[in-house]
Amino acid sequence: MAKNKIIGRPFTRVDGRRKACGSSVYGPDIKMPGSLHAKFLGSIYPHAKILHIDTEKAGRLSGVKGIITNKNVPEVYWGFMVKDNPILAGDKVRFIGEPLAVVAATDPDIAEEAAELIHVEYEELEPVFDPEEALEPGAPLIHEGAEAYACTMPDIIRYGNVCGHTKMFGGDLEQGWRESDVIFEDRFSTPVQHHGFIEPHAATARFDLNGRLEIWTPTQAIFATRMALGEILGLPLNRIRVMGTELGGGFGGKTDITVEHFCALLAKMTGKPVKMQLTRSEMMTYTSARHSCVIYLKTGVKKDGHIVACEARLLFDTGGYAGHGPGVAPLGGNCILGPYRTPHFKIDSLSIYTNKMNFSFMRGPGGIQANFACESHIDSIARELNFDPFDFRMKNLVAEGDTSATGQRLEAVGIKEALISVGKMSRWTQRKKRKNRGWGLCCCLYEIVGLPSSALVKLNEDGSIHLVIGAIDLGQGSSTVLTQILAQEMDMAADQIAVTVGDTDMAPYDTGTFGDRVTFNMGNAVIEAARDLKRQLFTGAAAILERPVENLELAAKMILDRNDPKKAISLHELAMSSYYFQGGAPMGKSTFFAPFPAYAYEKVEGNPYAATPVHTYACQAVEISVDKETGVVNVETIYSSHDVGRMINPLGIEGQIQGGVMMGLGYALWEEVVFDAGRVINPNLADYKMPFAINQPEIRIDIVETKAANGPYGAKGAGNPPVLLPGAALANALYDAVGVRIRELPLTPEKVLYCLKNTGVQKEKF
Amino acid sequence: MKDMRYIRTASVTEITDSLKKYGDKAKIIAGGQSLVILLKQRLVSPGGLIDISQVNDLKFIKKTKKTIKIGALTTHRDIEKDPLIQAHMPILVEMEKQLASVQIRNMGTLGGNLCHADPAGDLAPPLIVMGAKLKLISAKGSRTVSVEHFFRDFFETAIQPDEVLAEIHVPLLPVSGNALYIKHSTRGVDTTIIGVAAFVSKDRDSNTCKDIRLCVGGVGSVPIRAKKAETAVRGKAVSKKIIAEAGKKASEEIHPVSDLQGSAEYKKELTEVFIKRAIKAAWDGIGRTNA
Amino acid sequence: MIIESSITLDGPINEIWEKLLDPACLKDCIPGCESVIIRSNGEFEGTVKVKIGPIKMRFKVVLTIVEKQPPVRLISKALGKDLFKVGRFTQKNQLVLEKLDSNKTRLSYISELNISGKIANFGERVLRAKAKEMEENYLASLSDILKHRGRKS
Amino acid sequence: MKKYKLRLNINDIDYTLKVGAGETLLDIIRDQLNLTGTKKGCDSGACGSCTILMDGMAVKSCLVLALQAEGRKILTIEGLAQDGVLHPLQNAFVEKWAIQCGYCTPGMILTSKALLDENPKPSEDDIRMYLTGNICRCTGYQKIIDAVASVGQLQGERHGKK
Repeated sequence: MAKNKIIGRPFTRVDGRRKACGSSVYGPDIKMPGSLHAKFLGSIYPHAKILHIDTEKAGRLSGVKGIITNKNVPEVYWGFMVKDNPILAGDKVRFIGEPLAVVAATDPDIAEEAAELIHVEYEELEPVFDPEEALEPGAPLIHEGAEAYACTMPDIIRYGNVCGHTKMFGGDLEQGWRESDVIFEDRFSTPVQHHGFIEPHAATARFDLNGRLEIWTPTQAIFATRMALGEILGLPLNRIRVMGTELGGGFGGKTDITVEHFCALLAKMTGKPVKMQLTRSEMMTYTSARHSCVIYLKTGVKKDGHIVACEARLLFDTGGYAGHGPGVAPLGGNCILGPYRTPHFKIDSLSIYTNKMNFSFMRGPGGIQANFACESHIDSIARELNFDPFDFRMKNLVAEGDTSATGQRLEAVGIKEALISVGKMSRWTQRKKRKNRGWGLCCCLYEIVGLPSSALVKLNEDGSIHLVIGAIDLGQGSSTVLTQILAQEMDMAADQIAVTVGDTDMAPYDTGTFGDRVTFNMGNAVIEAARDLKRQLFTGAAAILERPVENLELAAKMILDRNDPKKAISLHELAMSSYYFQGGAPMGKSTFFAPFPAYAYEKVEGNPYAATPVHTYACQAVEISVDKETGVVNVETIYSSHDVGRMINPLGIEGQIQGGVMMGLGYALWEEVVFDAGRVINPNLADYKMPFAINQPEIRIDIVETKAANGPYGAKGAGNPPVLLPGAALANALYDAVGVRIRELPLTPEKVLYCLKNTGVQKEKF
Repeated sequence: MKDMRYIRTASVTEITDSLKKYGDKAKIIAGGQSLVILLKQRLVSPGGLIDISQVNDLKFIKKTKKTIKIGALTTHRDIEKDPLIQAHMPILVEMEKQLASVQIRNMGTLGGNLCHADPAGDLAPPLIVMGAKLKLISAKGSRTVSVEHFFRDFFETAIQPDEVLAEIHVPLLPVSGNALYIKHSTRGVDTTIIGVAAFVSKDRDSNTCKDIRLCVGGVGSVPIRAKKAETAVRGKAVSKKIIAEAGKKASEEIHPVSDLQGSAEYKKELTEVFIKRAIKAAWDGIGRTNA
Repeated sequence: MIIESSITLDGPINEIWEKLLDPACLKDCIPGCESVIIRSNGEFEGTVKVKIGPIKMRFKVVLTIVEKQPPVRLISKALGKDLFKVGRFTQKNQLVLEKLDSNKTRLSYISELNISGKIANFGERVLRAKAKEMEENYLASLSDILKHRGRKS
Repeated sequence: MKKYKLRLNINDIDYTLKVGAGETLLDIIRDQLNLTGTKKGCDSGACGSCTILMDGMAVKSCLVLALQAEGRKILTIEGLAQDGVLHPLQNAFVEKWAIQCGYCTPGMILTSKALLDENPKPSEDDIRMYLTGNICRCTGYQKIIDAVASVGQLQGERHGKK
């Protein structure tokens, strides 16, 4: 293996120059001559039967070329996990803003005007907005014929308004209660958060002359998009080409189709290219938001500070359709115990229908909600038993060989080093307790998604190397990291490698860019594809150099005999001979599918994410000051330590941590999509408060490298954990500063002031 | 976008003539920072737009013996960076620094801000406590209105369809006086939840408060003068107790509405806190700031 | 958006009840109301002009009586569509009358207002304040009419 | 739709266009002139990804009526690099990973240029205050501040040397 010159080194981004010059082409930038523009009409009621949709008047408006409603689209139900989503609302609408009809016209204004001319007759039904009410017997049933829905994954438990119920247990809970000296109970709740990517959803679709669908869209999963479109349009996959454009921020909100199927259907109907772009308020009412959650925790501990038992119940509000709900619930359940040894536990995590919009994956899905509850709960227990929060956590941390909530063996566990490093960075033991200032601590355990990724490494005729993959770089820098890995394997400079991303016609299959999975899975795929290519080159070179294959080595674009370096052939010459004499065009290819680790099958039900290739860990300390007159929380400094397995590119890792911490900070202090009777009342970036540059505190970062055995050069994933931590870290710091325990995010000044005035009593709902 | 006429004007008389000609079928556009959003979202669809942004005679900052006269088309950034304003009215400079963003301040004009009349606007309270007046011009002539009485209701002012806001006259602060503006918003530079402007002047010999004017933005359909709070301080020796009394009075005389920004009780709390802070900071700052 | 309030009105309970359902009185009391007629099926139909700064709206409102127990309880539902397509609202009202004495009646009022369309994006804080202001004006003009009934007729 | 004549200069090229009264500068830059480097993120003056320079001033082009740019000199991101050579800010953003998804980058770089033209050696707080109108959801801002500050130092030295 060549001397490591590339892994762990800061490399400039392969896509940096074009993005800095504004020449990258994003979804909204796609322009097609003669293209129509589509706008949709959303429901005005949260829960209602549709008696009649009259598009006659709209159809007559000049410039309108096509209108689709449930009547003239395929009777197909689709969905990421539960196929409960009609293409357009048919018998019933289930949230305000749910698309009923889509109009394609020569320009967006005409399409919008036409959409307003569509007359819809509703028969209002009783809505339900609170997930806990939706569980009550007799609550309005949002999906009547739910049993008939098909599922894309086995073992998804569904009943009534529940579209995903994950059950896990360990040890014997009753025995746990008996062994506990003290038992604590808490209830936590977290808000709906908007993804906040600056690029709006925008897709352009057209059918070419022999009836093949081409679609340009900023999607995180080109093959999942192609699969969904195939189902909806009834087309074989080879008749669909999905081209992932440059992506302006995804964070999990662009894994599903949102407008792609409307464009495709209208393009088919009108025979013209159709572009559909959502406005900011449409995005914030129809799609791209995180599940809100209510969490009940009951934990038994011994006086000496050891956790004995925990019973957790997580209720995720997944809105009108299952969407990613049945995936978010298990991810939350998997980490509700945090990185703490808990001999006896029982976890129920539910994804519940309500009459709100279709919530989707968002960075750290399930984990950010669970971690706020778990770490606030643990912190208040530590203080009740008057332990220092640092020591209480250290006493209960998991280590290599312990098992996760699903009974999977934990490996490459870096949480202890992370906690120690945060303690050192923040000088936790010497921290001074000053007036109205406080310190908060928070740890987390999370997982990455496995599933297959494949890579294709081509040697061109001149010996240059070309990596072709389906994994979109949504900004996290995967194209750069994968180029570095390939450069290391081929012992080349990274800038001599070209990488092409995101075209289903050219790239081999890839599951998609979400769940911190690209560096891990695609990284391994790139390594194996490179080695496959090298095997082909060595056999070719062995024939030419007449040397045994085992002696050959690739260095500085030359294949040479280890024992007799003068005997060598350049990649260039080898390529020429392979292409034009014999051997054929060398292509390294591989599909990496992380083996599904063993877990306690008998103790886990309804959990599609029961095992993960490897767990990731992180820890954070934060110092804050509180203005006791206004309740405003000011974040002074954040100390964050992350076990990323191995750092491939330090600048990329820092970027993920800083970006994740700021998104977590917004979630902790300001961000909430507010509903009033099912209607989003702050669907714009003035009333929905995302952090500005002036709100960024000093963030000190440390990296723990535990070198995961199955990771590419030991790398794990780094995108999700940073988001999980600030919520609880700030809530714990707030308690430390002014003795106020708030169990509901965001920690708005009004809540802080109310609790200060009423000595820590938390008003139910503000 | 609905069909609209576009009338470019280059002088004040051209403005007033166009206003007379089109009446309320056309709307004035200066910086456009509030109006363009309403146009795009089709909340407003006027027959025509009268663009006054190129009328250079309304872009000036002049100092006379007793007042500073500001042309209505002066932008927020002009105010922020103008030496005259920095020397004589630091309250306006500090207020501008926290207003929207640099880009919006580059285009947004003072006249546009006042005519948009957002009750949580940052410009009105400082002008009100400094007793500023506005000069309105129409084809028939011109009149002056005090800024305080210029605001009638949510986004509604006393301006008539045929009038344009031309000048803002701000009296210079007395040597023994001081004024400042502080605001509370979620992210620091953000939509204002509560904005409090305070002007205080000291009676040198008796070391008591000669005059005081307080104005609260964001707690009503217009910026509100906290008159009861003023009477609690005027003529008295400014002490911690007096200031606390004024804070309490101010929070009692306002009737805010609960909304996304906060509940009515919270806004009352904030008003009390910010009135106290504003009076104290203004009082302590007397004699220190202005030249 | 829930708006609740109550007010004491001069006049006997039966007369107040009549006033609540009298189109002419509705027209005078609802701010910006231009016309109110009773349709054949007992529904009330009217047009109401609402102005928020530069934004003008003219709502065609259909008010249906859901339940009535004269003279104590009235539940109604209103649906308003704006002719300029700027906004739309649905409103569920519950009015309860309580006899204080032969000449004084207490009216308590709970209304669940839901505004949608482009105006809803304009700014939630403005809509709440404007709705509250219109509701206060309605009650104020209703009590004025009743107070001056003797003199004005 | 009633159209009006509009003469303006964008990236040192003069244009004469036909524009409706209600069209914004952002729409004509993107749709008529196909300069898609200037981005539309919220279309309501909140995100700043549509920021361009008009006569050297940073403005949000989604809030500027096209006709109000009559006779003005506009700089968009496409006009910053001079015949293949990147502007120091562009280089700094690339070198220091101040770019992730890149959608806010054009607006961020142009606003930073306006800042450095006004205040060649800004402090970290000056940079944060100046960039408050530009929202970035990916980077958490730190590397953007570092990139702008590093160009500030560079210019500082060059000013110093002159």
